[in-house]
Amino acid sequence: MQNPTFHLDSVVKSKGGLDDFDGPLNLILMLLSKNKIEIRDIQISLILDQYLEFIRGMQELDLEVASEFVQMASHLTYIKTRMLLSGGEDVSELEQLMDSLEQLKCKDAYLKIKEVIPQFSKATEKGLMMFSTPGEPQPKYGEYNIRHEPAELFRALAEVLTRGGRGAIEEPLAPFVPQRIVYGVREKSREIIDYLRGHGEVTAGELYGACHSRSELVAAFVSLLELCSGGTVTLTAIDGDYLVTFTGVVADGLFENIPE
Amino acid sequence: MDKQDIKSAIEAILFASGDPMPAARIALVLGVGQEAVLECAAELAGEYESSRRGIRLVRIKDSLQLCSAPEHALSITRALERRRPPRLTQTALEVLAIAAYFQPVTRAYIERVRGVDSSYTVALLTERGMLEPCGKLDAPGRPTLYKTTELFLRTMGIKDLDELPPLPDLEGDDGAQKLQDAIAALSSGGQMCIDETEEK
Amino acid sequence: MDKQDIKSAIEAILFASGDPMPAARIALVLGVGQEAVLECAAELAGEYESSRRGIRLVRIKDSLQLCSAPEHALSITRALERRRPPRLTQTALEVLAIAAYFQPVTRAYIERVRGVDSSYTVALLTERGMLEPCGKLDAPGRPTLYKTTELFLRTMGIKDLDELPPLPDLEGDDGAQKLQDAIAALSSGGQMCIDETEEK
Repeated sequence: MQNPTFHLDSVVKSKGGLDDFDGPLNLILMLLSKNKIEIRDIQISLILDQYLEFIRGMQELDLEVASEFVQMASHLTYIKTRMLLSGGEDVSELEQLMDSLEQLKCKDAYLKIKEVIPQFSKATEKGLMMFSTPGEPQPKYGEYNIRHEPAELFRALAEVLTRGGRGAIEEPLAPFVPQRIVYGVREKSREIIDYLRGHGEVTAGELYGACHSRSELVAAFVSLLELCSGGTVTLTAIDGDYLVTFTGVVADGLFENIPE
Repeated sequence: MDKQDIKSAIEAILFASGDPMPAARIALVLGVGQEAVLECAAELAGEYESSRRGIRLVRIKDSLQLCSAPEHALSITRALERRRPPRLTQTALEVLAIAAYFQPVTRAYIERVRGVDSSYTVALLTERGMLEPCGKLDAPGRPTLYKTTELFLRTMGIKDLDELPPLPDLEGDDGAQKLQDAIAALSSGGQMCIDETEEK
Repeated sequence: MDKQDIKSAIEAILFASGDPMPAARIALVLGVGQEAVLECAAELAGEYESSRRGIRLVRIKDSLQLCSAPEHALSITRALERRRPPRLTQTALEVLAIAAYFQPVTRAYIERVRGVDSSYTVALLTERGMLEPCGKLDAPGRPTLYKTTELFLRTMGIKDLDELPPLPDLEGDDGAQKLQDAIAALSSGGQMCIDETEEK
């Protein structure tokens, strides 16, 4: 009794027949394993009272039965004491016991789960046959509901004007009517040739810099390529730019061959 | 397969699909004629309407599609609304200002005035219901024309475009200065709030 | 708003949403009480069944969702050229059941109960939307905790976890009482065996 030994292995192994017990300790382990009581919740005082009572009345009892109870009570007291005193260190035996209990609980849970699987199977069979609808596409945002002042529109326009945007400054919103804005390559090619007739040469950088919009820029670039391939201009690399020189040759049907 | 079965199946298939589904395909799957499918679909569509159901069955050429009843559009929007739209950015205000004063405008026109690509912002403002297409410009490429919407007017606290303060003459080099003066004048006129503008 | 209006709006909103929608949200949008929404939804669900419609209305917790009627599953998969949703394997059902009854659970717990590696199945069920991560266990390694989803409830045909079939109690009586009895039996010097204690 002074040095109780807890035969963990035999306890765990002996769980083969759940409906029979080798002794009170087994019963308690079984109950613990059934998740019915937690080892931490066992009221040691209750067991201890009865334990002491047993010790007192030992002579009158069937010693074999009494000793089983004494063993059980002392083990529980031992376990509980270790738990209360250990503070976490060196509780390997206890951990082992808890682990075994945990395993028993898991095994028991698994048996129960297995029992309901047929019901799950049947229920989900129908559920899997039900489809949802993708739903109707909805705008990502709700309606805009922030108030703005008209002055904010003016500020925005002032920002456009003062930003130094070439299109805004050099051509200050003059044509306030929609106009043909998409630049054609033929049109741009004519412009370039007209300019070169007057000036003889220009750098590609200057040509691009004079463009006011993205589409004009694209038109200028494509025009240069077309004019170059048609032999109307030559390109010479200078200082990271290209010098565009007019050759004076404007082939017949040049413009017709340029795609719009 | 009786009529009710076919109707029920059509409903289920269109429901799960969401997208339009050719009647011929439904007919094939159900093992009935396409005419039978179209006839049942028409009956179903009638039932939806007459029983004031929340869904409608529409026929687009020989395809069928379920959609929600238009009278519930507002409830649907509210129920599914996820986020409040973020405040208009500087870029968005620039595009809106140009559109508001010079409409109808093409995207290219906006870009020309702003000097930078504005396609994303135009698309975004269209999606948010601030701009709307209003025809095509009779020019090569037939670019789309845009104008501001009712929502834009509400956002500005006005009922009509006429109520926007007149834009100063921006011709010449002092355009920006004139705008600044106009802004100062607007600001000195007190806080702009819904009540004040509505009194005008 | 009369009942028919509410039903019609519920149908429209649920159709447009596709996903489950909290009844409270519908109630808010329609300006009626949540109870009225749930009541109308229940009536609507009954009408779908009794009129042999192609759609069903299911309640999952306090959310509502429209689904296709199960009897049309084959037609739908054919029409949409979708694969038939694979039946849940024995393994998948076990993992789901463990998660359902003991959630939130870690993968390690599932494996411990089942006694075999279950990482693939957990990942698969997560991908299929039957399980979802719901935080981390405050333990070394901070393993992910999983719980079952609304889709799981819908698939099981129940609206809440407490409608799951009860887990059998393999012993069938109160363990704490049994312990008391055992001690009492010991005190009176009786034999310890389960038959005896149960007779008491």
